[in-house]
Amino acid sequence: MPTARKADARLIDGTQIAPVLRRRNIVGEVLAAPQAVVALIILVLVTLSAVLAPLYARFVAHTDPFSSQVSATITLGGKAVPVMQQSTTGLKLGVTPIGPTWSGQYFIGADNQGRDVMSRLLYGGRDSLLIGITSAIACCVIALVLGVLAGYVGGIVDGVLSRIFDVLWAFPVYLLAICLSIVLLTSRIAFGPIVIDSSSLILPIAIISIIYVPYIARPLRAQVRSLCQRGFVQASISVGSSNWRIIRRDILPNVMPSVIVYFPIMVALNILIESSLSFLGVGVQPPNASWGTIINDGLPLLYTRPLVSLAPGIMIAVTCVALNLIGDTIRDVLDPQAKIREAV
Amino acid sequence: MPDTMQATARAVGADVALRVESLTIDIRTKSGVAHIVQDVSFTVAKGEFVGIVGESGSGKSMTLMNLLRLIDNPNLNVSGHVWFDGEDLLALPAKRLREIRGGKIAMIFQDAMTALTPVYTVGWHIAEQLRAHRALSRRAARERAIELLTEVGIPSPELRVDSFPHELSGGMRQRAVIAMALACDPKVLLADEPTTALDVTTQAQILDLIRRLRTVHGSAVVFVTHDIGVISDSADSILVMYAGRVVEQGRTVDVLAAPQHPYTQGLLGSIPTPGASRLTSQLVSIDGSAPTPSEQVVGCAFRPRCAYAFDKCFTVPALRPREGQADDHLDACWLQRQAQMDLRIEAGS
Amino acid sequence: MSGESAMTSVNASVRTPRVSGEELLRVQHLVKRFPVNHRIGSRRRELVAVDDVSFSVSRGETLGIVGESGCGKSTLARCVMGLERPSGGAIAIEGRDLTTASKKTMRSLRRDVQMVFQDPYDSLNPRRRVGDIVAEPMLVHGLADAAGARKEAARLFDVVGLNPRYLDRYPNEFSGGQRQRVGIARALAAKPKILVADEPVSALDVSVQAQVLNLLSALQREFDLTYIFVSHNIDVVRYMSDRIAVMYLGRIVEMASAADIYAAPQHPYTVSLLGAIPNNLVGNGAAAGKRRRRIVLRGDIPSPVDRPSACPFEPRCPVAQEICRVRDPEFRTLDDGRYIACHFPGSLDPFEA
Amino acid sequence: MGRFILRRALSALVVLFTTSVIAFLLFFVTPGVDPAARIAGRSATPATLAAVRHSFGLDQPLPVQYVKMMQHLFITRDLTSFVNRGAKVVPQIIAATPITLSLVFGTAIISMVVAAAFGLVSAVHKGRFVDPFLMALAVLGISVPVFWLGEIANLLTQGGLHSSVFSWVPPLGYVPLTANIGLWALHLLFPWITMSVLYAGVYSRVLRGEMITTLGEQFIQAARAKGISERRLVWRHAFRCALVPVTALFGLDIGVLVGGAALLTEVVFGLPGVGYLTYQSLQTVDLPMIMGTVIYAAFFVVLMNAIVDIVHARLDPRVRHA
Amino acid sequence: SSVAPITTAGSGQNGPNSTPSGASTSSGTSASAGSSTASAGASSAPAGFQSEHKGGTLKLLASGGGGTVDTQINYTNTFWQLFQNVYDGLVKFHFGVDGAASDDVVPDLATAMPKVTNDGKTYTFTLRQGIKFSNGQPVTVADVLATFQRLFKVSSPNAASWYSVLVGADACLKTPASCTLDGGVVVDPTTNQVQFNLTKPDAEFIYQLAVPFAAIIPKDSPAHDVGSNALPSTGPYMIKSYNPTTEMDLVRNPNFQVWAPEAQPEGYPDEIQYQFTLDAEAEVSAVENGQADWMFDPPPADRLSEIGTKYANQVHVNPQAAFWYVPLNTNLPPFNNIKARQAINWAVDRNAVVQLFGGSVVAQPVCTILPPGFPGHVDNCQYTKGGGTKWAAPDLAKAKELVKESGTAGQEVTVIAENYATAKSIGEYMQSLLNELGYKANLKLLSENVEFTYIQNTNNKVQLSVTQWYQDYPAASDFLQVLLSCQSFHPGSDASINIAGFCDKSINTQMDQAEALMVNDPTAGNALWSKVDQEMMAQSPIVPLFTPHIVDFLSPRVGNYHYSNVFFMCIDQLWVK
Ligand SMILES: Nc1ncnc2c1ncn2[C@@H]1O[C@H](COP(=O)(O)OP(=O)(O)OP(=O)(O)O)[C@@H](O)[C@H]1O
Ligand SMILES: Nc1ncnc2c1ncn2[C@@H]1O[C@H](COP(=O)(O)OP(=O)(O)OP(=O)(O)O)[C@@H](O)[C@H]1O
Ligand SMILES: [Mg+2]
Ligand SMILES: [Mg+2]
Repeated sequence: MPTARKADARLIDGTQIAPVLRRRNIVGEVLAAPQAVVALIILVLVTLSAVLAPLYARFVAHTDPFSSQVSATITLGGKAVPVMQQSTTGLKLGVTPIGPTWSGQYFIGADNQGRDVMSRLLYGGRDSLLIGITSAIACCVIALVLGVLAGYVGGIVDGVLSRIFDVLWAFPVYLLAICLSIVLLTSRIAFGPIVIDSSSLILPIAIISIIYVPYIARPLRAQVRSLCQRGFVQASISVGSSNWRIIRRDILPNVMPSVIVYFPIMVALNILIESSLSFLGVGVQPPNASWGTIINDGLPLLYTRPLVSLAPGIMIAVTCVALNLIGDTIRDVLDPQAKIREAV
Repeated sequence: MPDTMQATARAVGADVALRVESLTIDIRTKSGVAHIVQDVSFTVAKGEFVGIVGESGSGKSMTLMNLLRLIDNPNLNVSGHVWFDGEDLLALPAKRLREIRGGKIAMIFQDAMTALTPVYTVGWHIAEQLRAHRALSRRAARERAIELLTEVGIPSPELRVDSFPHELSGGMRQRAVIAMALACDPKVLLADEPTTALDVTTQAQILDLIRRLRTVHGSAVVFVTHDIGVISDSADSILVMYAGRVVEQGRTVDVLAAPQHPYTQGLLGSIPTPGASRLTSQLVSIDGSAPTPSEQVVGCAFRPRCAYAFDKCFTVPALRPREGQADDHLDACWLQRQAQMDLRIEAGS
Repeated sequence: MSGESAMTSVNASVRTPRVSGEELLRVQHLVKRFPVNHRIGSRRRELVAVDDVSFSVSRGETLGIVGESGCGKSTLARCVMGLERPSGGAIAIEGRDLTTASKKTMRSLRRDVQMVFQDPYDSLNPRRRVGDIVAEPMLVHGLADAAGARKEAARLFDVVGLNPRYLDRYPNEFSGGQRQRVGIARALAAKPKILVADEPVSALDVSVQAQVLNLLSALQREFDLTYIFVSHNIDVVRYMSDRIAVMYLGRIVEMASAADIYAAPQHPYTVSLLGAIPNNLVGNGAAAGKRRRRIVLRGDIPSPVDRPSACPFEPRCPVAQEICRVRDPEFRTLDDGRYIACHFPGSLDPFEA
Repeated sequence: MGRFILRRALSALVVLFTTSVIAFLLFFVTPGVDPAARIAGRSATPATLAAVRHSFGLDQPLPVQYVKMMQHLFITRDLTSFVNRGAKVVPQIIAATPITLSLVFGTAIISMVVAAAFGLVSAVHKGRFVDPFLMALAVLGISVPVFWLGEIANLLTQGGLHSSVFSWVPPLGYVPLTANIGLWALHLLFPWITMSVLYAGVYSRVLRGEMITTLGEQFIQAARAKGISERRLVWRHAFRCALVPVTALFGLDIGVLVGGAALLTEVVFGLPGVGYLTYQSLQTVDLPMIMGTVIYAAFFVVLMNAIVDIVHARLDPRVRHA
Repeated sequence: SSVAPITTAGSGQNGPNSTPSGASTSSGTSASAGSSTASAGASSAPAGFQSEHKGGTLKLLASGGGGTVDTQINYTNTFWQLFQNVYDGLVKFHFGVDGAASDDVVPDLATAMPKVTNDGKTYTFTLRQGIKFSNGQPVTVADVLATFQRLFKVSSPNAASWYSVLVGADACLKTPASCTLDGGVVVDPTTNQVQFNLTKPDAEFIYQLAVPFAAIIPKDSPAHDVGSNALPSTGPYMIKSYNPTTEMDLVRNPNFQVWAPEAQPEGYPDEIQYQFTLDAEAEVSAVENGQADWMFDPPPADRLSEIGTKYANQVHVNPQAAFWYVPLNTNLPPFNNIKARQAINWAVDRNAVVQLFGGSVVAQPVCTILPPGFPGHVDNCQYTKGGGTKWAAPDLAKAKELVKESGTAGQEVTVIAENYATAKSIGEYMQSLLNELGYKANLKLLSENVEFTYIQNTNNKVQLSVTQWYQDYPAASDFLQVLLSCQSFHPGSDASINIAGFCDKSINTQMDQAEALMVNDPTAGNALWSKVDQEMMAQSPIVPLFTPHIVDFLSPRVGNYHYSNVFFMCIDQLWVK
């Protein structure tokens, strides 16, 4: 006859009749998943290494990763070795940057400007993460505003916005991105006194955040539309709340989880997109370096110094795997039904 | 395990269609083990109509589903015995069990919409059921499907046989599901709230149908609902469940006439009787709500809501017959009969 | 039974409500149509959810609306709430027309009519504290400042039988019955004159239903509220209402005092509705000694899209005659003051011989 | 049906019109892209420049130019490239389409098969070892840049290992299916694999999710109660239903891919498909070609959207119902 | 994507293009020199053809087509090289020979080099008889006249700058559609004579007749760009099919007979296939693996050492008359300050840039505008550490001092470069260097198809860019006058090849004099050109970087490699058997 069950089981006594469910500890639930912890550790390490890039460049690599070092030499095993090595065999065609030294300077070799790839990789992490995160934020914010507007206001606003989403959607991602970049890179963009330079990171961020707006805004719009049919929104309307109040109190808090669910996956997607744009030559512009640009810089060296391209590619893959794992876990916790497009 | 229960079951002997012995269902969740069904035993005689009532979440569906081991969840732990034709369904190899599922014991689900695979036609569903147990050609299966649809009173069955579930109204869908369940002349029909999703008038149609078919096919029916009115209408005997346990069971007339457990009493009192008005009568309400399986109540699960709870209630009461009541009218309450009588007077029905 | 105050007041007395006779709400020829989402390949059609519905409700009265799923009960309620813009007809609250109201009048009208929603799980914003939810109407209508609203919310919690300690909890920490009480408290916060309750207990467990029904009855007495009570369960409607309107396919087919409807239903649909209730052994029908005639209706409620010009109940009606196939009966007043839309009222005996 | 088609066609027209106008305007706000300057030669005089501009009609007002361009694109279908003068846009796109189709449909088949296997096994064995293992692979698939993977594939198959392990790999490029089916497949093998890594990753995840949702539905238990085998249960009931939303999503992706989103793969593997054409025309800022490819892409996206809507409704009665 | 110095990936006609020049065209008046070479050529040729190597299919690769195949419009190295085997002018550069000889102009469709009369203003040719176009039509003087009229009708790229010297060209430029060239080109069907009348003597006219623009085409050719439908041709091959984005197929011209082997010898392969879909990286792999015979694009940097060692005997390296340079905008700060300009010239490490291009074997530092070996070139180096005539090392200290003196330090400078690997890396180098000199440098990479016009337009306010120039034909004016004269500066226009915006009155006058001198006294003329070169470099409007060499990478089965200075490798002379 069971009189007392497990000690930790919650007991209901006569005085408390409410089946009070405990408020959810979302962070705790996410962190309960081992893969999320691993992913988080990876992300922290990557972020840390990006943040500490200047220290590495200064104290380990002793180099400025943004200036050409074509005529530099380093001392290896007591011998002065040129960083850019002219071929000495056969027809003596071609110049090859130094390969991995696996120590201090030029840890994984140099690129075609003789720059230290390891330092650039760390610096590249900064721009990749920065672009990934800021454009994910920008995209989510834009999508949130437009999605809520379209879904809540409905009618003509919805029609127009939905058409805009359609157009953005029908415009193939790369086509749009390249078109925008060609325009933005070629023209000098000035909003009053603010002049955006082509080397500014704002450009790739703007491009990347625009192209994925419909991917988030559309489901958000649908979600807002269905929220509007939900009892509590109807209740707010019938109580006489203003639209703004309803949006702020009822709509936004309820769509935010979806946005949060989208976020890490968006960041991953943006990092991938940025690398693709860099591959097409319209991503991050020098002197900035993102992982994508480093891959691209490394492509002309692929057959001689594959590591220049391989290393940033691996960084991207690792970071995106981590982001996706976190995203998956958050989705499982917050909104298991969320349908997220992850294809490019 | 109350001996009386087994004694009753044994007494029925050859007439038993299905016997459930101390069915217990646990599920492992992230926050520990939830005891969903505890120690449920009952017997269904051949051709008998057994009604199971109880609050939402009291384990009615889980009980029914696990009789046929329908839930494929590695975290689920089912113990006890389900005797059918001398075999324990819970111990049967999968292949043998498959022959019984649908063939000898069929099931009707609550919401027919969710019980039919949305991408197949009604005819396909019935044919699949038939072909799983009978060697029938496609064409023969289809013909039989049309026959069955006619039998359950679906108008123009030749057309409806090719309809998708969503193309039918709720009542028609439920009929199609019943046709499917009847396809192989099962000995036992398990019905999990088959009318809850329906309108009163449609519900009346379906209940009528089930009653009629029972007489025609002679199947025993186990009927789950939380609407005591439905049970009172059709059931021979009744099983009242609360928080995973049976709190009262017996012949319907007996139980409804003299409910012994405070929960049963509350349940009966909380429904407005036909024609009653707030001006003339007061509903009995049971405060609070039922515990979820993850919330453990020490002792009797109803204790926190029970107006008569006393120290004895901190021990789980056994299901047993009471003096002055029919032998097969069992209840699980520590209260003396007198106190219960007081309660009924107070409820003033 | 419980120590909480509301329950005490419920038990206090069983009195006749003060129906003043003063008309509070008048609905005239209300029509609500919806464009039907075209399915692929279909032509554009309209669904008439509410079709030429007229009634009025007096102060302190409870009007029950009963009918099968999809007959337009909720739509009617939502129209009265101003949540849905009627396609035709007029709704007046104390003489002020809701359909033509200015934004400002609308706000005050909003205050006067409040709603209790069907699904207590759906009608509370899961991301807001229940205290804020209840305080909302007061803040919106400027009835109180933040502190005052909170105090009032605590009082309302007490009124609906919730512990004011729970004000800072989130809805998911409550059970269904408790949530429904929060919803009622919210509705009361605006100090409404009319409370529209759309199936307020259908989503609740049987044992909890009674809590809410009792509470609603008690509140009506306490605050002299006028109710429009919608349900598909005719017993529940009967229990709560003074008058009952029976709806079928967007129309009111019969309207009379609750007792009349029960004792002598005139419309065959009302008869079959009453007959379809599973017999309860505990109570034995209103007219003692007689058993209700059990009529199992054929078929289902027809589609409200493209409704025929004939009597919509005709295909299912056991006493239909030729004229029913031709003409839609008008809504008319019978001698005993009840309203009915049937060519042959009373032709179906509600009780077994 | 007629109405539906009309409505879809109208909204498609709006989308096509807007996209083409955007592309058109983007071109004209970009400095330095004047095709006349490039045609006129590197030491042209302003007079030549003017003559060339005139011969291109570039001295006319923008709306006139737009209308003319559309006229040439759709009515006379003889719009010619600014850069490759004489290369007609429409035939160019038509010639490139089979290549993109080969790439996309091959990828579709491979990735669907892999995704089906992964998603199904994962969902059915949820909670066992294979599930996280397969899903880890899937996550990896969606986390690797496609072009990078392609370049690595090329490095391996065309570079150092070509003389040993990969001597059977043909050079990059395309061989028409009609010319030699074996060579066609061989040329497309690595592009297929590369793209499939991404899409198999995406879809095995989607499919797994759908399968788990479906397996949790009541109709699965209802079907089990019929006494059918688990195998039939998984395939005929769960998989068939889970496939519906996946197919819808995949249809959209195919639209986008056929429309030119396979650009990176085509560029990396030197497949002269539509994506490649798009890339080239963007690189050379060749307005007529850009217009052609933009409209083509938008057309496919819009078309696939419509097809998906119809097919989805056919496949999934639930959609029709809603 | 590719390192192509000129055009790649379908880049259009705009590519600066080239006609090589004899390192040595130093003899007397071009006309007489021409005719003497012609007779010499006529006496040599046909014995060379080795028919045992005839046949087979030659497979060529390029990362993009050359655009239109209209000979009068196409202005790309890709196709000018190919046109040598397809089309013929009245005269042509000596074909199928290496070195200096390939700079000579020899008669082709004309029976001999022209008679030059009227103070160098009238050129008279006699057209050969019995030659047929690939479509079977005979070549007549009417075709010649139509050819030159059509140049104007289709607004041929250099019609205004080269052929405007013809009498009647003005009217043609004004209203191209009704161009008759009345008095400019006079033909006589009875004598088969063609007479060109110039408005002034022009030493370069004979070269301008030898390039594909002046190739003779049928008189009924449409008066618009024929795009991908090649015009009928006279050479040993004809273009059977052409898809600008994928491939071109050349087959033997059935009507071809050898008539002037030094100008148009018989070709070896039966068929020439040109594929345009691979990038340079893939092209190398394809040639290495023997799947193709030759690649047009320069091999990418990472493959150079590999092909230079493993495939050394399949590689040919040849100089080009071209240079990479950095125009400094003399009208915009900071480079409107001569000291700032000179500072850059002092600072640029040409060796570093050469490294970026692929090392000293494939490029050679330069200090002058005229490339080494070009008419008028004299070794001289104003900006090298320690002085001397050859570039030795940069002088950063001096550069920094000049920057300081100029007071321009700290200003923002945007470097514009093309976005393919080599150009990009040079751009990055320039940016890095400018930063080192104390400027705030930005780098803007543009599509190679946009960059060249973009940097020309003054509206875009380009301060400093990286670009290249290739000769059209061996004449100093093709560099100095074209690139840095007042006439070639057109503010606000996309066609303003004087990117530096440099306009110095006295230097301009000297250039006019030099041009005039070239007609009768090329030696004096070239001397003056070299002086102009020095004076320009003193002003430092541009920074010459290096002169690139061309690397031809062939499959092992290919033989009989010949490199013509003017049009590079002679394609149809290759053996594949
Ligand atoms: N997979 C599961 N994991 C955890 N708990 C579960 C699971 N499935 C069911 N339960 C719990 O088991 C209990 C019994 O569920 P069951 O469906 O049998 O109730 P029921 O009596 O049929 O209720 P209803 O009337 O709502 O159908 C419920 O409290 C439910 O929450
Ligand atoms: N927004 C809407 N758009 C289209 N049709 C609607 C809409 N709202 C309601 N309807 C339709 O109007 C009819 C009446 O609906 P309503 O919700 O009022 O019925 P009900 O009587 O409340 O039914 P239930 O008992 O199921 O709640 C139904 O057929 C419904 O499908
Ligand atoms: Mg259940
Ligand atoms: Mg409703």
